[in-house]
Amino acid sequence: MNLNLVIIVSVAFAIAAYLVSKVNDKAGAFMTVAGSMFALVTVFLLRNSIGSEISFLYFNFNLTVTGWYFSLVMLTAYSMTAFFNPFWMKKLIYPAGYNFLYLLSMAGTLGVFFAKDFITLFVFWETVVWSSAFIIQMGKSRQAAYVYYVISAIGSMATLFAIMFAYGTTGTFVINEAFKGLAGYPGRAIVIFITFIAAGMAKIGIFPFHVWLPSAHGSAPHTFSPVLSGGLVKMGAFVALLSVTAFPAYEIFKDMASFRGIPLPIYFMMALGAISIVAGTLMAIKQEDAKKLLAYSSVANGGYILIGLLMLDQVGFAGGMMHIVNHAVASAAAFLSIAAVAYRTGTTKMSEMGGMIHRMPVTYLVYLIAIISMAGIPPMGGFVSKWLIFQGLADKGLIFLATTAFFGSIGSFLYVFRPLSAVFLGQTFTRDLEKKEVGFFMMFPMLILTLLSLLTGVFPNIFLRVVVEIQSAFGMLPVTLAENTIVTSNGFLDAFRVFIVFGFGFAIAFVLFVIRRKSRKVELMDTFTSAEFIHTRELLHYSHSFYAPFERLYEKAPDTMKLYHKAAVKINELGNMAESAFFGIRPARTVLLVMGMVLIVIIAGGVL
Amino acid sequence: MKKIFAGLLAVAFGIVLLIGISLNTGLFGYNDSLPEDGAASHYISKDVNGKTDEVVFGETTGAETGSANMVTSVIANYRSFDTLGEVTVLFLAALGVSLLAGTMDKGRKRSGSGFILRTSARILFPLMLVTGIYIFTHGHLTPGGGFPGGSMIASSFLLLYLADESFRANVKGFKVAEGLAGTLYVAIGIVGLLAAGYFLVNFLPTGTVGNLLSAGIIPVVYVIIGLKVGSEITGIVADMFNEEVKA
Amino acid sequence: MMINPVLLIAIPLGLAFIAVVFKKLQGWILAIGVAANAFLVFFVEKGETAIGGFKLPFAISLVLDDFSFIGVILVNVLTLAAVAVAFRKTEKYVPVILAGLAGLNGMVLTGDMFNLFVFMEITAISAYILSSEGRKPEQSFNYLVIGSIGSVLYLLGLILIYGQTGTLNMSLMAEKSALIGQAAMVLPLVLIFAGIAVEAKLLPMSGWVRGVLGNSNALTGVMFASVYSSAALMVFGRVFSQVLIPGTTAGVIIIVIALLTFAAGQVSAFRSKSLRQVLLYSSIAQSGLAAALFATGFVFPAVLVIINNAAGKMIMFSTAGNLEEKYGTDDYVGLGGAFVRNMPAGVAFTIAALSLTGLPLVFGFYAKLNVLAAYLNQGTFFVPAVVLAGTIIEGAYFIRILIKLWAPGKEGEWADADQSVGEKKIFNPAGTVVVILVTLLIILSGFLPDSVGKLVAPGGGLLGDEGPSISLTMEKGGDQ
Amino acid sequence: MIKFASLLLIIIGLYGILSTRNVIKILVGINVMEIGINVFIIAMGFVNDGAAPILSVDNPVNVLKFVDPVAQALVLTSIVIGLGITALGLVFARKIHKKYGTYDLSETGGES
Repeated sequence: MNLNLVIIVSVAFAIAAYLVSKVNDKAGAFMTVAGSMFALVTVFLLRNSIGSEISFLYFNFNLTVTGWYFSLVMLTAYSMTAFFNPFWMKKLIYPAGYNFLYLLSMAGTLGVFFAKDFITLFVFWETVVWSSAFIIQMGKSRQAAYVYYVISAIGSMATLFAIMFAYGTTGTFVINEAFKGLAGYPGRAIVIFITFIAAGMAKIGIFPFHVWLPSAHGSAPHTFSPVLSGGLVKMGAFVALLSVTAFPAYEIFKDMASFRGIPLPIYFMMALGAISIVAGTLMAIKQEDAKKLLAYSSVANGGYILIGLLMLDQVGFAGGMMHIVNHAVASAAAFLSIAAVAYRTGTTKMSEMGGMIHRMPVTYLVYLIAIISMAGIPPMGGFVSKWLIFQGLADKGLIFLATTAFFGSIGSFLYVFRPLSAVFLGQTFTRDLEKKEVGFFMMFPMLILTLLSLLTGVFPNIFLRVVVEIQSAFGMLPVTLAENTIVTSNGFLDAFRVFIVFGFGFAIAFVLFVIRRKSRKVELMDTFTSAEFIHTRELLHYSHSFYAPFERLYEKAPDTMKLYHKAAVKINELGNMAESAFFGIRPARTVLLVMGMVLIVIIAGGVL
Repeated sequence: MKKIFAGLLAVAFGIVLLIGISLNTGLFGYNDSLPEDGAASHYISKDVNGKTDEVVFGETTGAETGSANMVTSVIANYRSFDTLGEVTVLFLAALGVSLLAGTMDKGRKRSGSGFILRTSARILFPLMLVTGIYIFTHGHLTPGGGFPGGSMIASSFLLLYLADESFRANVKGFKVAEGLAGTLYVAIGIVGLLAAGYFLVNFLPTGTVGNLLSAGIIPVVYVIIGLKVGSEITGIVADMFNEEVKA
Repeated sequence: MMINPVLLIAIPLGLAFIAVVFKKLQGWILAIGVAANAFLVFFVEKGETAIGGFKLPFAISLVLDDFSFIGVILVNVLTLAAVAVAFRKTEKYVPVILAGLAGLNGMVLTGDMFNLFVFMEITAISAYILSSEGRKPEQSFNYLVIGSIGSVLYLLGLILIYGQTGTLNMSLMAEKSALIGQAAMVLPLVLIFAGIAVEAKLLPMSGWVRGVLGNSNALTGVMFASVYSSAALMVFGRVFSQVLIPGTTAGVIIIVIALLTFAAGQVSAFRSKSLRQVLLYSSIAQSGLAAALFATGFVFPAVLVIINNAAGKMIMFSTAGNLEEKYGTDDYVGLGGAFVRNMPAGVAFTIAALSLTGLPLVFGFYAKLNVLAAYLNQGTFFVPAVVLAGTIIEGAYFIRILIKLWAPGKEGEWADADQSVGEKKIFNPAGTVVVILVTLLIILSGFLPDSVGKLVAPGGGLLGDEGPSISLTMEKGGDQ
Repeated sequence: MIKFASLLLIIIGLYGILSTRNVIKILVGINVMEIGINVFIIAMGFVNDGAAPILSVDNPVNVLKFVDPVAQALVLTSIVIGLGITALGLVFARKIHKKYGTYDLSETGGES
């Protein structure tokens, strides 16, 4: 099976899913499971043919280990999430369209990761953008799809500009060659670098492009949010990766002013990543909606990935690559568990739920492990990757970035536990007392993702070996791996040993919990109210405005969305002006005014 | 204020035109002669298709276009395609008038006119008609042609409209005449295409320059144009008067 | 068998005259005429054909080269499409449409500057009459006034050049006017620009567009936005890249005006709330882009932009016109979910919007790439930046409409089919077929861009331009 | 001199179009402008001491001192086109009058 066939069959699956869904939408949704599992398995098997090239129509593909790595991450998110699709068909306005676009966007991501030239990359990239925009609109917010598309368009048009500009300069689209000749044009190189990375930044949700994530992730159909956060965001990471590898940014900018060995343009991007970490963390803390909260956590995690990748060194880069897997798995699992809860309760607002641990223990466990990974606590994968990134930052002495990274890490403790406590712990709402755990078909993908989280945490070397290959392919010094340990200049990490220690700790805690269980079950709203009638019960939910005192510290922080809004208003005003000036009620006068002015200019210019 | 602004704009535009034209051809004075190899010279000496002997009125036969009136030869032969387009413009305008006027209600009542006016109009009417026909049949010899002739026919009808409130032209008949004349014009072109391989080619013998029966298809075309223009303008006039309100 | 190109003009013209006589048969005459033209256009003979049997360059001629071939195909096929989509609306206008078709073919084909004027007037008058369908006589009148000013200016410019060159034939005029000094050519050039700009919807003369296209229906919308403007832009291309090649000063001014048209169109579309208004401003913007390309000398990308715009606007304006007729509004906020039960129309509209925005997998992407590559190969990067910024705005307003029409429902709730405005069918069966065919063409050509490039410019280039600025099918290792 | 006068006509026509919103007056303005252009074309085609380009008994041969017949043909075409446009404009004027009861465009209410 070659790559062309994988893509073509995926598209065929998409069309088949569409047609089947027209008859029976649930059956069509199962087609998406089949299609994405097919792609996952076949791409996994492509491991042996890495290095081969193949063309189709005007698309050229190149099977690199990087692409393989990324697409497996992506397909994991897609295929695992697909298991949820059959249960959400009734909620969707276009079940058939959803299934079609789901698989189409999946096929698109494959094209992105294996693209050999920029045209292929861009074509598939945009296909993913518009197909996912049409999926998002089926969810809870139309505005979200709009914002998503516009931000993506800003990024991708900038990238297109960079691609075409490089083409105009060097005359080729081939990814590995197009940027090579730019060293002679430092001025152009900076413009191209910044515009090229824009699409990646928009997709990862790096400040100032992060505004689309909360609304899109938060409002997309519950079955698509995991894909968006776990998968599509990683496409941005891929472009960011290209910007330092295919665009040999370090080589091209090596003569420029630099900060601790990092050329300023790259440092600037990393600083943006750091800002996203801070902004994402702070905003996540504020959220009342579990999905929005997770969306902002994606912003912060995107920052880690960007910083890690842009370091392009032995350790930090490996951390970034590793974090891609970890965040994809953990974030998909977290979103899926929230989706599972929403499947039963019909809401994602934290203050409307509680005590779901009694009703949905497995889902609880899935979420718990996912957030442990996201917060970077051992023994889950997130710890390993963040550890590597910190090592890299510390090695280079990048104080500012390291500080923000630590800040984000600590901040993530603050927010990831909020949904945990609000949704799963505490007392169960009366109306939710009869709710059951989701069926096995939905539980299965969540468990797989949980196991993957554990796997990345306990045996990270399985994944890091691929990263080593990637690093060698780009000519970097690969991260040093021993049998079970990761060795860096500051020390080493034996993840398995960490797991044993933490496992032991968990075990003790669990034993204590079981032995000394002293709790009384009460109604959630069983509060003393002085006989006052409670109008809005949610306000009394203990998770409501949980961090209010802390939030007050930064409530005046500027809202980036307002900037975009202002820009839109400005364009609108410009439109009003243009319309009344050029297309207004006195056309004859406009004609003459413009013509007269032009003629005067010309003739004055011609005579003088 | 508005008017001053308009005036300033117009004057500014005029000044610009003035400068532009003076840069171009100059505002004063005329050419001393037509450009030697320009289209006009060739049209005048009738040697577009190759050098020929000098054309002499009343003697030359079989010139490439046999019209003594060079403007006519340009209109109805060299640039006959333009004229076809021009006729189409008029046709469309007439059509537009009848389409749009047809949807309006009856026009105002016209005031009656006196006996003298009516009678003299009736006397003038055939005279004008005949003059019009004369003008377009002699278009290749004398100043005039299909358009002036047609307009004259139309103005004869206009006269009747103005003078006699009970007069009604048969608009339908004009429509048919107009359509047929147009079709004939195109048909002549296509016949030329089939006969000689060129659209609107002058496929009839051109005769002696200066004779009434000369210049090949030019008189034919001019008759057609005359009829067409006459019926079209009359149609426009009739529609404007709104005598025939669509049922 | 190859036929004489003049038949493309003569047949509809003759039928237009006949249609006046045989009123009862008008429907048939229109169908036959339009279909015959759309069929015959593929068999016309290439080359320069003289009219009247006189020698060139003194006879009026019709020039059918690769460039005008695209023009006549666009004109005739799209007219057929427009008539098929809105056949019911044509009954009053049969001779007008036929004569207009003849005029459009003449405009695109003619090789004579004055003949061009005549055909432009035929087209314009048919357009004035068609615009009266909008039931806003003051808007039609505005159109007429601007059109007449334009034609007067054109004539003035033309006669100035005639006075200097002594010829009206395009190729001879091109030769001779190249010898005239730039300063003397500036005024005629700008005047002629103004004349052509009316139908091409370029800036100083585009004041009529809002009033006329904003009140268009499925027939007139398609005719104005896709057929007429394509023909006018092709003429623009012919005149300004072959006959009167603008010198530096005039060239820059024309490019600036064209880009201003592009920008003004895009921002005005962004602010508009009515579907047809968005579309008409988008048409203005596309015209501006095509004109800028022509004026810079990039004929091939400009032609791609024209084709893309014509196909896309055909679908979109027929949809918009029908929506307005069925639901009585074309404020797109009030049309939420109109596509829910109109899958084919919705998909066609979506594909057209994607193509106009220049997104991949459809034809528009190839056009956009060529536009960008043409400028960037030349080393200009200001224009591509403007174009891409425009594309972002364009994408924004189109996606806003698409989302509105596809996904009804309150903010904060899942999209819900029950919230849609209604279930009325947008197209009649014939219209659906036509629209689907055009959509399929857009998609197909998106997959085979280089073959399309070869179809558009078989000889590699058009009017002395280099042809495709970019090749997407790269053989091994790049396309140097 | 005639050229100058024709330019003056064009300017007057323009002024007419710009200064008023009365439909009929605008049409008159357009007509004046067209006449200006036509006169200009004729002036462009004029040759010093030129004769009317018609062969006749008095003037039997071509002496290359005829004025330009092409310009005259063009003017004829242009006049006819102007006539068509004026006719159409007048009908629009009547429709405007019927719809709004006025010939003044500024009283026809909103745009679009």
